[in-house]
Amino acid sequence: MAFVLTEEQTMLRDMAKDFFTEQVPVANLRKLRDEENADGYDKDVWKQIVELGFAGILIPEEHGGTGFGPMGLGIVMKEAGRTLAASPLYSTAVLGAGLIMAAGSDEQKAALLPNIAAGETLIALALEETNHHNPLNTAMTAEKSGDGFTLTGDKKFVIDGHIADTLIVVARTGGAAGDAQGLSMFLVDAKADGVSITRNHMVDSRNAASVSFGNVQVSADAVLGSLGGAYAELESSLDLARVCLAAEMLGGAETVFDTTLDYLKERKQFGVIIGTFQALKHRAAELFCEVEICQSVLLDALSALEERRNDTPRAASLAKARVGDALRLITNEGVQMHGGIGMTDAVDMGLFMKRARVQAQMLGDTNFHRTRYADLGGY
Amino acid sequence: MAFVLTEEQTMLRDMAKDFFTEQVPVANLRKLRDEENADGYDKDVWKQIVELGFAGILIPEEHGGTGFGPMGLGIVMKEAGRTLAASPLYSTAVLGAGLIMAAGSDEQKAALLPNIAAGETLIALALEETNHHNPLNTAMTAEKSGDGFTLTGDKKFVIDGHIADTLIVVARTGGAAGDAQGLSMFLVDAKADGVSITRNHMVDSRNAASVSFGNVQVSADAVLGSLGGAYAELESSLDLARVCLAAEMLGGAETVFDTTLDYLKERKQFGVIIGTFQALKHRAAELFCEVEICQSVLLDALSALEERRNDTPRAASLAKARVGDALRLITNEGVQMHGGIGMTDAVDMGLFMKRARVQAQMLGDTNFHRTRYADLGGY
Amino acid sequence: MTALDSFREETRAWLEENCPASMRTPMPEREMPWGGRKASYPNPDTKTWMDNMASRGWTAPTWPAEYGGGGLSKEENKVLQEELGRIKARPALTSFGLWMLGPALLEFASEEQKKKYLGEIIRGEIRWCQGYSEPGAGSDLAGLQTKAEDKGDHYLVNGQKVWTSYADQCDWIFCLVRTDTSVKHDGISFLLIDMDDAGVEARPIKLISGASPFCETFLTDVKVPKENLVGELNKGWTIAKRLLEHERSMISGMGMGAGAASMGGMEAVAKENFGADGDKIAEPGIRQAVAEHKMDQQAFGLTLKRAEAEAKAGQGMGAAASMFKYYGTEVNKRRFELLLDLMGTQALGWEGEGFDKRELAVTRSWLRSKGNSIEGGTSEVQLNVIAKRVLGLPDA
Amino acid sequence: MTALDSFREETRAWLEENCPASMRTPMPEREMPWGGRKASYPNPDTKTWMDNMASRGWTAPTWPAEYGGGGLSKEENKVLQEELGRIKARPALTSFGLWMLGPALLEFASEEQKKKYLGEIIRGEIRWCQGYSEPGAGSDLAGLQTKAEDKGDHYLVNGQKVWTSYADQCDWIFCLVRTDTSVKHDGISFLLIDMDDAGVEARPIKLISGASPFCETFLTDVKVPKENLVGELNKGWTIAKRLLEHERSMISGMGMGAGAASMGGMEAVAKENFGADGDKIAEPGIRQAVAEHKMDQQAFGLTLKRAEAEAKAGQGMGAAASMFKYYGTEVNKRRFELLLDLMGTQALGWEGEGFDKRELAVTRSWLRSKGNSIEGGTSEVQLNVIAKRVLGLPDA
Repeated sequence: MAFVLTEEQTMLRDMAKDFFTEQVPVANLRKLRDEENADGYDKDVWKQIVELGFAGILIPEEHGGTGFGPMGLGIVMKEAGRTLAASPLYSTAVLGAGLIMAAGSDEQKAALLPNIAAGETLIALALEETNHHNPLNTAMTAEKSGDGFTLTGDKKFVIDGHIADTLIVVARTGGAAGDAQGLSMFLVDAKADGVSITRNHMVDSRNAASVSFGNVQVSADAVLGSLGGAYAELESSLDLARVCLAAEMLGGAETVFDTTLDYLKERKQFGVIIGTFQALKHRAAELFCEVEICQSVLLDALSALEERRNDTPRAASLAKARVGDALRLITNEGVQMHGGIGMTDAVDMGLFMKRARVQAQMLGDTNFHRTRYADLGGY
Repeated sequence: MAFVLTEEQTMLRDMAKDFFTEQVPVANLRKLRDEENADGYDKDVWKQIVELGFAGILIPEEHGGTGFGPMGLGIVMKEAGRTLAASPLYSTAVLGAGLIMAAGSDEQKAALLPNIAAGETLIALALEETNHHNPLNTAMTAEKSGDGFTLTGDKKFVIDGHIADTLIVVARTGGAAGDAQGLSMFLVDAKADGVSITRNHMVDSRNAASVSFGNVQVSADAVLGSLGGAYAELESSLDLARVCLAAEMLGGAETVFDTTLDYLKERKQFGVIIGTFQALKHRAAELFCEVEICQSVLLDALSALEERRNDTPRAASLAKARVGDALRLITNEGVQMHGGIGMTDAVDMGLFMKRARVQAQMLGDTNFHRTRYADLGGY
Repeated sequence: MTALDSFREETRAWLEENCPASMRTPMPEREMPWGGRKASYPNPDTKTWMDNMASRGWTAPTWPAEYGGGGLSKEENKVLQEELGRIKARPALTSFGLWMLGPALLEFASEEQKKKYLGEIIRGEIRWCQGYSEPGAGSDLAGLQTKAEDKGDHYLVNGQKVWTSYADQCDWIFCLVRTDTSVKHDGISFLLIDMDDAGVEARPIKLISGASPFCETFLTDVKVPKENLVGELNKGWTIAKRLLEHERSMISGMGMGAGAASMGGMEAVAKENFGADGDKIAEPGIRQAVAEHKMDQQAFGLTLKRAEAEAKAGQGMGAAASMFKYYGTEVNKRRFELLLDLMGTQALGWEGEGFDKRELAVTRSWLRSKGNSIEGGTSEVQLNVIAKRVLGLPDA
Repeated sequence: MTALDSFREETRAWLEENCPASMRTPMPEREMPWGGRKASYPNPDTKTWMDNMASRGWTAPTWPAEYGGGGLSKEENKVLQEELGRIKARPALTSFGLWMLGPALLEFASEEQKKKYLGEIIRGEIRWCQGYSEPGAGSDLAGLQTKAEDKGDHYLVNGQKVWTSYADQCDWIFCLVRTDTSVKHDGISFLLIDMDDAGVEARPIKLISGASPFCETFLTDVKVPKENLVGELNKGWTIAKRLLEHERSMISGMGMGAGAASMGGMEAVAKENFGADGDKIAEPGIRQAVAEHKMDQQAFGLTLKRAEAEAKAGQGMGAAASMFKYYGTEVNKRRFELLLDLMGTQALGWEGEGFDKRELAVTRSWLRSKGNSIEGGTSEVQLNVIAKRVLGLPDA
C-alpha cells in the first residue's frame, strides 16, 4: 500500500497544485458563473490542462497518454478540488477514459483514447435516471434493430452532457430495473438524430444535463463492452471515478479547513482573536482529525485501484462515504465559523458547500456507499 | 396536555424528592451491593414506600390505592431514578399493577390490587426470552391441559423475579414467534411446582432473574386478560411502563447532570476552575438542552397516558428513545468530565452509567423504539 | 350580550366590508405589505387593506389610540385576531417598525417622538430597518464602532452597518451608535436616521442563496438632529437588549416544518424517492434517518409548547430564548440536510429547466437555513449565554 | 554466511534449548511476567524463561551490555524478535522498568544510577511503578504538589500520588516531586523511591469495572537519599515529557479490535442477536450502525498504517500521537457502546450465572474503555495539543 507519495507523484502533485492555484483559482468558477458562460468551463484552461498531460493521465503512452495511473489521476483531481476548478477532467479523463479502457475494444481504444488525451473529444456518461445514483435501476432500453440498436429513454444528471462530443449511454438490452444482467453500454454521437440535450443549472454552477433519447439509431460497433453484461465493467470504472471524486472532495475539504483556520487566527470578537476560544479550538482540532483520517482512506483506495486489489470496491465505498461525511461536516463548520460573512456570496465558503452537496450525490451518497460497504463485507 | 404540574402533583413530587433524597440515597444501593443483600432491596425502605402510598399510586381507592394515575407514578419514578433507589416499585407498582388493571378480571383485581397497594404481594413480569426486548418473539408455550394449562419454557431478564410472589407469564397458546395473535398471560405462583428461579447479577447491582418453567400446571382462572389475544393489553401496559422507565431514566440524567455541573464549578486544573473552559461550557449547555427537551417529551408521554390519547404508543416510544439517547450521552459525559475520579467506584458516575445501560435494554432500546416510532407513523 | 360579544359582531361586519376578497387568499411573497415610501403594490388591494386597517389603528391593535393605535384590550385583540383568522385575512402590514421599533419607542421614547413616529409606522408610511451589526462586530454587538459626535445641534455620524434587512428598500434606520469611546456598553446610544439624508448609502449583500435581503449601510458625515436620540445618551444598550430578546425568539421559530411541508412531508418525500415497502420507506437507512429527525422535531415542538404553558403558569424555563434559538436552528439545519439527502439531485438545482418551483425553493431554503444559527446571536453565543446565565458557570 | 546469519543460527539454537515449552503457548493474564520482589509464579517456567533471557541481557536486547543489556544492534534485535516470533515465545519480562524508566535512565541518569538500577530491571528483580498524577492535578500534571525538601543528606518527601499502576505490587516508584514552589514546570524533580521505606503506603483504587489496577500512594515524611535524584535538580519535567509521549502512543493502540474480536466479530454478534436475512444483518438500523462503525475503525487503522509508512519515509504527521490518542480512544469507546447495543442484556452481567466468560469480559472492557479517553492525557488535552501545536491556534 502506497501511503507515501513517490518522488514522481510528489512532483506531479506540486505541478498540479501550482497550476490550479495560479491558473484556475476559485475566481475562475465565479467568472464562468457570473458571465453565464455557455460551456460552463474555460476552453483556455482546458487547453492548458491537456498540455500538462492531465487529460491523458490514465491513458497509456501508446495511445498518447502519460500512463500515470489512478494514483496520479487522484492526485490531480484533489488539487482541482482545492480550487473548484471547472473542466471536463472528471467526465472525460476519469469516466470517459476509464470506461473505454476498461470496456473498449482495441478499435475503440485506438479511435478514442488519443483524442481524449489530446483534449479533442469530450465524453459524458449518461447513466442516472432517478434522483439517486443506482446503476441497477437503469430502465432505458436499447432494442435490437437490424444490425444495430434503437435507444429510447431519458437520462439526467449527465455531467458535462451539453458539451460532450460522445455520450456513453447505459441502457438495457435485457432484464428489468434492478437486474445486473442485461445492462449494455453504447457510444453515441451527441449530435445524433433523436438525441436532445438540455443543460441544467445546478447549485454548484457546474455542468449537468438532461438527455433524452427518442429512437436513436446506433450501429453494432457502438456497443462498448459486453452486450448485456456491462455491469461489471461499468462498476469497476465507477469505482475509479468514485475514488477520484473522493479525491476532488478531499481537496475541497482541505481548502475549506485551511481557509477557516486562517480566519480563526485573524478574526477578532469581544476584543480577542476568535481562535483563542476553546470551543472553536476543539472543533477545529476535530476537523483536523477528520481531514487526516480521510487522507488515509483516500490513499488506500487509490492504492487499491493502482494495485488492482480485490477489495477495491469496498475501499472505494469507504472513501466516498467517509470523505462525504467529513466534507459535509467541514463545509457546514466552515460557514458557521465564518459567521455572517460565511453566508455571503463574496467569500468562497458557500461555493464549496454547494459543490460538496452535488459531489455527495454523484455516483452514490453516504447512505448508498455505507449499504454497499456492508453488502461487500458480507453482513 | 399537562406540561405544568398541578398543585397536587407538585406536592407529590416534593414529597417523593424529600423521601428518596433523605431515606434512599445512592448509598442505599451501594450498601445492598456491598453487603450482597440477598433480596436486592431494602425491606424497610419498601415499607416506607408503601406507607407513602407509592405502591398503590396507579390503583383506584376502591382497591386500596391512591389513584394518582400515570402522571403521579411518573413523578415518583423520576425521583426514585435520581437516587438509583432499588425497590420493587417498577416491577410491582408499575408493571404488576398496570397489567392487572389493564387486563385483570374483577375477581383478579379484587384479589391482587389491595395486596399490591399494601406492599404485601410482589409481582414480576416474565416476558423476555432473547437478548433484546420484543414481545412478538415470545416462543414459550402454554398448552391446554384439562381445565387449565401447562407452561413450558425459559424466561430471562425478569426484573425482581427472585423476590416476586406472583409471576405474570407471557406465553403462547397459539401462533408462532413473530405473531401478535396467540399470546396469553398467566398469573403463576412463584413457588409453584416446576418453576425454577435463578437470580442474575447485573452490572447495575439491581434485580433480574432467569426463570424456567418445566411443565408448570395452572388452572383456567390463572389466565390474565384475553386468551390468545393478550397482545393489546400487554402492549398498553408496557407503554405505561416504558414511560415510567423513561421518567426514572430522566431522573438519573438529572442527577448526573447536576453533579457534573457542580464538579465543573469546583474542580481546578491549570490553576483555574474547569468550568471556565469554553469547550466544557458548550458541552454542558448542550447537555442542559438535552435534559430540557427530554422533560417535554416525558411530560407529553405521561399526559398521553393520563388522557388515554390515541397517540400514546408513539409518545411512549419517543420518550423511551429520546431519553435513552440523552441518558447515554449524559452518563458518558459525566464520567469524562469527572476525569480520573469518574472512573472510580467511589463516585456515583459509574453507578448511574451502569444503570443507564440496563434501563436502555429494558422494554426496548433506542433502535427498537425508533423503528416502532416509524412503524406507528406509517412510514 | 357582553361588550366583547358586540365588539365581535361589529368587527366581523367591518371586516366583511373592508377586507377585499383578494386579501383573503394565500399571500405570495411579492405581495408582502411592507409599506414605506418606496413601496409598490402589484396588487392594489394590498394598499386598500392596509389603509382600511390603519384607519382604525388595527395594524397595531394594542397600541394606545392617542398615537394612532387601535387601543384594544388584550381580550378585544384576541377577538380581532380570531375574526381575522376566520376569514383567512392576510396581515395588513408587515413591518420591523411594528414588530421591533414601535414597542421600543413606546417604552423608551419621548412624547414628541411617539407622536411623530408611531403614527407613521401604524399607517405604513415609513419602512424601518435595523442598524445594529457592524463588519468588525458580529457576535460582539457591543463592540460597535460607528461614531456619533456631538456637534451642538446635531450628531455627526460616521461608520458602517451590516446585515441591515432590506435597507435599500427602507426609509429610516434605527441605529446603535457610539457616543462614548471610553467605555463599551455604556457608550452606546440609540439614534433614528432618515435614509434620505446626505451620506447614507445602502448596498445589497448577495448571499449564498442568491437572495439579497440584507445590505451594508454606509454612514458618511451624516448630520442627525439631536431630537432623533431615543432615550438617554449612552443608554442605548438597554434598548438594544430588549429588542434582541424579541429577535431571538422570532428566529428560533423560523422555518419550523417548512421545506418538507411544501413537499408533502418528509415521509412522503422519502417514499417518493426510495419507494415504499408496504407502508414503510423502502430504504432502511433513510427510514432510520427520517424517524430520528422526526423525533427531534417533535421533541422540540413539545418543548416550545411546554415553554408556552410554563409562561402562562408564571413559571420560566430560564434563558429559554437562548435554548430555543440554539436547538431550533440546529434542528432546522439538520432538517434541510436530510431533505437534500432524500431528494437527491432534485434538491440541487439553481434555476431553469429540470426542477420545479418547490424543488428550487428547497435548495434556496437549505442555503438560507445556514444563516439561522448565525443571525440574532450565533449558536456559540447562545451556548455561552446558557452556560453563564442558566448554569452559572464562571467566566475565565 | 554473514555475521547476521550466524547470529540467527546461534539464537535459534539457544532459544530452542532455553525457552520452555509452556512459554510458547498463549499467555493467560495471571502468568504475566511482571517480576519484582513480590512476584509469584503460578507457572514456574515463567521464572526460568525470565532468568534465561536475563542471563543474556535479552530482556532488554538493545541496552548496552555494560549495564547487563543484550548490547544488540538494531539488525540483531530484529533477528531476535523474528526468532522469538517464530516459536511464538511469550515475553520473558513485562515491566514499566523496561518500557518507561529504563530508557529515561539511559538518557538522563548518572553512571552509578545506571549501574545500579538497569541491571535490576533487566533481571526482573525490581518492579517499578510511576508516580506522576496527583489528586489535585489530573490533566495539569505539572501542577503537582508532592514536596521534596532538601534536608542536607536526603530529601524529605510528603504528598500523595494517584493512578500509580499496581503500586501495591511494586517495589520502587519513580516520582515527580516539587523541589521549588516558586515556579511551575521548572520546580519539578525526578526521584526514585524504595516503597519499602517508612512512610510509603499504597492503597488500591476500586474502579467502576470492579478491577483495581491503580493505587493511591501516600508519601509521609519519606526520607529519600539524595543520590536517588535523576538528572538535575528542578529539571524533572524534561524527563517526564519524554516518558509521556511514550505513554500516549501506548494507550491509543490499546484495545483496537478487542472485545468484538473475542465474540467473533461485530457482524457475527449482530447476526447472532438479530438474525440474518441472507448474508445480511436482519435488523436494518443495527446493520447501518455496524457498517458505520466498521468504516470508522478501518479508517483509523489505515491512518495508523499511514503514520508508520510516513515515519519510515522520514515524514511526520505532526502531533500524530495526540491525534491517535484522541481518535483511537473515542473510536474504541464507540465500539464498546455498539457492542452493548448488539448484545443486549447479555452484555449487562456482572458475575455469576447467566453470562459466559466472554460476555462478562465485554462488560468489564466496556467500563474499562471509558478510562481510555482520560488516562495519559484526556481527549480534551489532546484536542488542546492539536489546536496549539499542529494548528497553531493562539492561546487566550
